[in-house]
Amino acid sequence: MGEKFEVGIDELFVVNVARTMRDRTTVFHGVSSPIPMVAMYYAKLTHAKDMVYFGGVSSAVDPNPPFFPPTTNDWVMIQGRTAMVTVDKIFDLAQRGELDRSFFSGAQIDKYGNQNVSMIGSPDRCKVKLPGGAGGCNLSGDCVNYTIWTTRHRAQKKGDRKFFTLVNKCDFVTNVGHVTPYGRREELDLVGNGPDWVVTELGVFDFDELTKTMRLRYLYPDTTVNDVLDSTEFEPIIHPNVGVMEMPTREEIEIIRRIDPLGIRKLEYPEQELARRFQI
Amino acid sequence: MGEKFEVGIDELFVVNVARTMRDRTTVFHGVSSPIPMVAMYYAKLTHAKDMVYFGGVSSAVDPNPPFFPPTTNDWVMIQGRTAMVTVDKIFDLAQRGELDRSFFSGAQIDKYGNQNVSMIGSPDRCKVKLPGGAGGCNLSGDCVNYTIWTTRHRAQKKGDRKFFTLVNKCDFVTNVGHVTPYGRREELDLVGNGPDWVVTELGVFDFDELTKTMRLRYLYPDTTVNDVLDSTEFEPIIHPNVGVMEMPTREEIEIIRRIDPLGIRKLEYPEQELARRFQI
Amino acid sequence: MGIYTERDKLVTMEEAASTIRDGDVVAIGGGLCMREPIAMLRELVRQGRRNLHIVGTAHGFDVDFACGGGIVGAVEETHVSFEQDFGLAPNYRRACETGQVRIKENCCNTVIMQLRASEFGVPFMPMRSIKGSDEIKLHPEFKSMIDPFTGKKIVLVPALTPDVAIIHAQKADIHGNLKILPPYVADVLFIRASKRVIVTAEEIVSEEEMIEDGPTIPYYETTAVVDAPFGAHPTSCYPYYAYDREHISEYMKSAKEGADAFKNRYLDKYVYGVKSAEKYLEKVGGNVKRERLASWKEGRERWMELFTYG
Amino acid sequence: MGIYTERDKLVTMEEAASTIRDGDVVAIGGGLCMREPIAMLRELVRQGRRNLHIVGTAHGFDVDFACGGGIVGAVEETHVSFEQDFGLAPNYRRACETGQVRIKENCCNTVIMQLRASEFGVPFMPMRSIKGSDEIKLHPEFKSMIDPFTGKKIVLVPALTPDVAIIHAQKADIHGNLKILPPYVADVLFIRASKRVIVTAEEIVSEEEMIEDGPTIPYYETTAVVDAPFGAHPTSCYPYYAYDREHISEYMKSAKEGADAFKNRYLDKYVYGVKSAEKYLEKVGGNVKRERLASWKEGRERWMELFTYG
Repeated sequence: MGEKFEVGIDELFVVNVARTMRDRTTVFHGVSSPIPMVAMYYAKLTHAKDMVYFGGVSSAVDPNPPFFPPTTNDWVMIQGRTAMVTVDKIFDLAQRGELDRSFFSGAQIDKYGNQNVSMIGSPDRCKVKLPGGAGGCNLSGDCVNYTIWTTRHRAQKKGDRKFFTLVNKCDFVTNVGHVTPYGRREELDLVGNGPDWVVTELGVFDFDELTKTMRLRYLYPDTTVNDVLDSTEFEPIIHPNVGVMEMPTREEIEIIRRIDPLGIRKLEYPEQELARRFQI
Repeated sequence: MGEKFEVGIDELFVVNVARTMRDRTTVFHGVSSPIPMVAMYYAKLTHAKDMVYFGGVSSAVDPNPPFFPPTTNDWVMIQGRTAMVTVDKIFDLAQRGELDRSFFSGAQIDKYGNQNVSMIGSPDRCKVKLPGGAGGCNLSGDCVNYTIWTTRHRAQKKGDRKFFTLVNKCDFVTNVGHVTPYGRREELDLVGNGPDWVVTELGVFDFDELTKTMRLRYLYPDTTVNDVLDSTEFEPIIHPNVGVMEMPTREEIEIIRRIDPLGIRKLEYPEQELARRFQI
Repeated sequence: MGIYTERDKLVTMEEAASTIRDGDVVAIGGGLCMREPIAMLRELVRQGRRNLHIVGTAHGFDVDFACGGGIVGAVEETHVSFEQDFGLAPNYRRACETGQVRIKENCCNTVIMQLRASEFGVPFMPMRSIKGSDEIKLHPEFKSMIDPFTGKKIVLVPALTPDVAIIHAQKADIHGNLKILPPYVADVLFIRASKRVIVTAEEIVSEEEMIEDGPTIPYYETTAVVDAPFGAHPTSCYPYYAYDREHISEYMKSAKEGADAFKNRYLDKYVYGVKSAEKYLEKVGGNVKRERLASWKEGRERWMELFTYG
Repeated sequence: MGIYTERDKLVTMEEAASTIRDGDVVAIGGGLCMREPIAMLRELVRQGRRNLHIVGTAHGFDVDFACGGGIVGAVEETHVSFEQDFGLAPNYRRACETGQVRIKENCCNTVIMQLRASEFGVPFMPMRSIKGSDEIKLHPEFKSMIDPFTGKKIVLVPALTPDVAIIHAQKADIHGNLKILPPYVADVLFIRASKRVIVTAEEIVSEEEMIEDGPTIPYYETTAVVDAPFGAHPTSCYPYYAYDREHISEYMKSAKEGADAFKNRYLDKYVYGVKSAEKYLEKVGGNVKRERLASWKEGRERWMELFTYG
C-alpha cells in the first residue's frame, strides 16, 4: 500500500491484450503467440472466469498449465484441462461464427488490419520467407472479432531509411482485415467482423466505424501521439479523447509473474523495449 | 463319419451368404440383418480370417460377440473387438470406394437388383410404410459390391392373386441396383459396381454381364428351376450350368450353431420354410 | 452449435421439455434399441407437444412411441423398426399411412453429411450416392451439379441443423460435460450440429470425477442437463441396463391393436399417470426389474436370457 | 485411405523409407516441436530422396530439417518456424528464398477441409474463409462459386490426398493398430486421407496390450510399422521425452550459418554417419540425455528446466 511497484512493458502489454477478451466468450490463440497465451490465461483467472479458453493447437479446453513453455504445442499446455478436443473442432466453431476471438500478428500490418505473415517480396521473388499464417487466413475471416498485436511497432532506422511494421501496403496479405485487396468483408461474404483492437508497444488502437481504419485510443505512460505517428507509415486516426491507458493493480501483475515464471511474455521484444518500466 | 447329419434352410442360407465374402476385404452389415450378422462372423471364423468385419451400426472392428442378439445395436456386438470406430467412418470408407461388401434386402426386388425398403404405394398414398433403407440408399451406390438376400422369394397366394417379392417393378426404389429409374450406374457416376449376388430361400443368383439382370446359378437340393420361375414375377436368366449348390460340412454347420445359440438366423422366415431339412 | 457457459445447467425434466416448442426439428439420440431418451419423450407426450419434425438415422422404440404419443408431424429418420425382434413399427406405420406424419425418409450417410455441414459451418456437402434412388423424391431441397474438379455428377445436400438434440448420456456433471460410452451412433454429430442440446443423464457426477474420466463432450456444447436415472428404459443404457424385452413385448401388443388400445393400455398406464422417475420404475417392475436388466454383467447365459423374455 | 490387412507389418526404417518415392506428396505427422517422425526424415536424407511435396499444418524442426537435408521440392504447410523459441526456420527460409523449394503455403483449416474431403471420399469441400487473402494466389486449384442455397460467395477446395503419411506414434502393434496420445494435431486426418500410412513407433507392444488399451487407429488404416525408439527426437514424444532444446540450439547454430555449415556440422555428425537408433542416441547424449528429457515427470521445476537448456 503506497509502496512503489514497478511494472514492465511486457506485463502491461499482456494486460492490454487481456482487456480485449470478455467473459462467457470463446477464445483461441494460434502458434508463435507467447503474449496471447499468457493474456488468455490471465483473463480466465481474473475478469473472464467463464471464458471458454482453447489453449492453442494442443486444443485442450480450459487448461491450467503449470507454466508457459516457449512453444504452443507441448504437453505443458494440456495440463489441468477440463477436456480435450481436436483442433479441427475449433476451426469448425469459427466457421459457424461461434469463435469470439483470436489473436494475430504480422511482419507487416496495414491501416485496415490486413497482415503479412508469409513473405517479404512476392511468391516469385521471395526476399524473406516468413513463417506463414498457420490458421490466420481462415480464422481472420471467420472469428467474430480478433485482436492484432505487435511488439515491433517502433520503426527501425537503418542508415537513412526507416523500416515500418505498420505499413501503407502489405507485400502479401495473409490474414484479412476490414478492406482486403479483393474487396471489403461484406462484399466477400466473410463470416466474421474482422479485427477490433490492435495492441502495440506504443499504443492501443481500435478501428473507425466509417473508414474501417486504425484509430489510436490509448497511449502508454511513456509514449506520445508523435511517437505513434513517427513509427506508422500510414496516418492513423487519432481518437479525440486519446489518453493514457488505465494501469493494472499490483495484484494483477503478480498473477502474470506467477503464471509465467519462464517469462515467455518477454520473448517478442527488441531488447531495448524491455527496459521500459512503469510505476504503479 | 458316415452318420447322417441334418441341416436346416437357415443354416444353408447363412453359408450361401458367407460364400459371397472374400478374405482380406472389408464388410459391413446394416440394421435388421440377422442372417448377414451370423454369416459375416462365420466367414471371419472360416475362409475369411483377415476380413475386416464391421459389426453393424455399433461399429466395432472385428467383434467376437458371445452370441447374436435380435438387434444390431447392442453392447453384445462390441464385445471382443479389436477397436471401435464411429459409424460415419464406415460410410467414409464406402464413399472412398473401399467398402468391399454390404448386405441388403427388400420387400420388393426387381430384376436389376433395385430394392424397395420404404413403402408399398407412393409417398402421397402410402399403403404400407416399410421401415426404410437405413444406410442402404448410400451404400448400395458406394459399396464395391453387395449381396442381396431375401427369405421371402416364394410367392404368396391369397385367393387367386399371387404376391411376389421379386417383382417387375418396385413401387419405390430405396437401394439402387444396376439399372435404376434414373439411368444405369455408369450414367449416374456412382462409386460402386452394384449387387453381384442374390441369395434367396429358393436359389442363388448372380447378374448377367450384358443385360445386368438376375441369373439363376444354384438351386437348393429341394428346389427346381420351375419353383424359381413360379415365384418370380419377372423372368430371370437361367445359367446354362445351373445346379445344386455345394453342401457345407458338418463342422461348418456346427460353427453356425455354436455362434448363434439364440437362433437369430431363423427370425426372417415364414414358419413353413424352417421345416426344410437337408442331409449331409 | 451454440456456446453454453453457465456453471449450473441442471433443470427438471418438466423444465427441459418445456423449452422444446411445437414444430421444432428434433434430433433424438441413440439408435434402434439403445440409449434413446425415452423419459424425455414421455414428458413431451405428457406436455402435449405437437408437430415435431424428427431427424436421425436408424431408430425404433423412440420414434414409434413419439408417433403413438401424437407429438410428431414429420419423420426424417432413415429407418424405424424393431428389426427382426418385433418387426415393423406399428405406431409409426399408422401415422405414415394415415397421413398424420409426413414421410421425409432419408439415408444414413446423407444425414451424416448434412449434420457434418452444420457442424462445420458450411452450407452443404457434395455427395456421389443418393443418385438413382427415389429417396431424392422426398428431398426436393437437394441440388445437383457437375463437379468442377472431375466433371462427374454430384448431389449437394444442405446443412441439417436441428433446433434441439435430446440425448441420453451415461454421465453428466452440472456444468454440462458429458461422458457417453460407445457406440455413439450419431449422438456426437447431433450435439455439434444442433442449436440446443438437452441431455438426460443416467447419473450426475461431480465435475472432478468427470474431468478425471475425460469428457466425451465438453461443457460448452450442452444447453441443459436433467438427472434421469432409468431414462432410456425400455431401450438399453449399458452398463446400467440392457433393453427390456418384456416391456417392449407388452408395448407391441397394444400398439399393434390400434391407436385407442395404445392410449388406453399403454399411454394411460405408463405416461399420463406416471410423472416421477420413481413411480415409473415402480410401474415397470421396480428394483426387481432393474436388477434383472443389470444382470447381463453376470455372464453369457444371463445376458442371453434377457433376449428371450417377453 | 487404403485397406491394409497384413498380419505382420513390421519393417525396418530402411525398408519403410525406400517405399517413399521422389516427388511423393508427403504428410508429416505431429506439429511444431511435438511428435514429428524425425528418425524417418533422417533415413530419407540418408537415402537421398528428392523433390518431396510436403503438406501439413504448423510445423517446425521436421520441415526445416528436411529442407536442409535436400529432400524437399515444395512445401504446402501453413507455418514453419521454431516459434518465439528460436524464431525463423533457417533451412526452410533459404530453400524458399533461393527457389530450391516451391512455396505452396496454405492455411490450417483449408488443409483440414481438404483432408476431410479426401477422408470422406468426396471431390471437394465448400468454404467461406480464404476469400480476401493472397493465399489464394498460391492455390490456383481452388475454385469459386455462388452457393446455390444461400446465394453467397464460396470457395471450393479440392480433396488433398497425400501419397503417404509418416506418423510417429507412441505405441503400435505389428498388425498396425496404433495408440496415439493427444494432441493429435492433424495425424488422424492424415492417416485417413493418405494413400499409404507409414508409422514409426516409440514402442512396439503386443496385440493383446494394444486391444486392452483401445487403439486410436485400427490396424487396417496402417501400411507399415517401424520400431523406432527415440524416433521423434529432438522433438518431444510425451510421456517418454520432452523436446531437446539443447540439441535444437546446436542445430540452429549451424543451420543459421549456411548450407555448408549445416551439412558439415550437423548432417555429417547426426545423419550420414549414424545409421542405427542406438548410435544416434549415443551421439545425442546417450542415456543421460534420455533420462534428462524424461525428467519432466518429476515435477514442475524439472519440467521448466528443460525449456531453459541450450
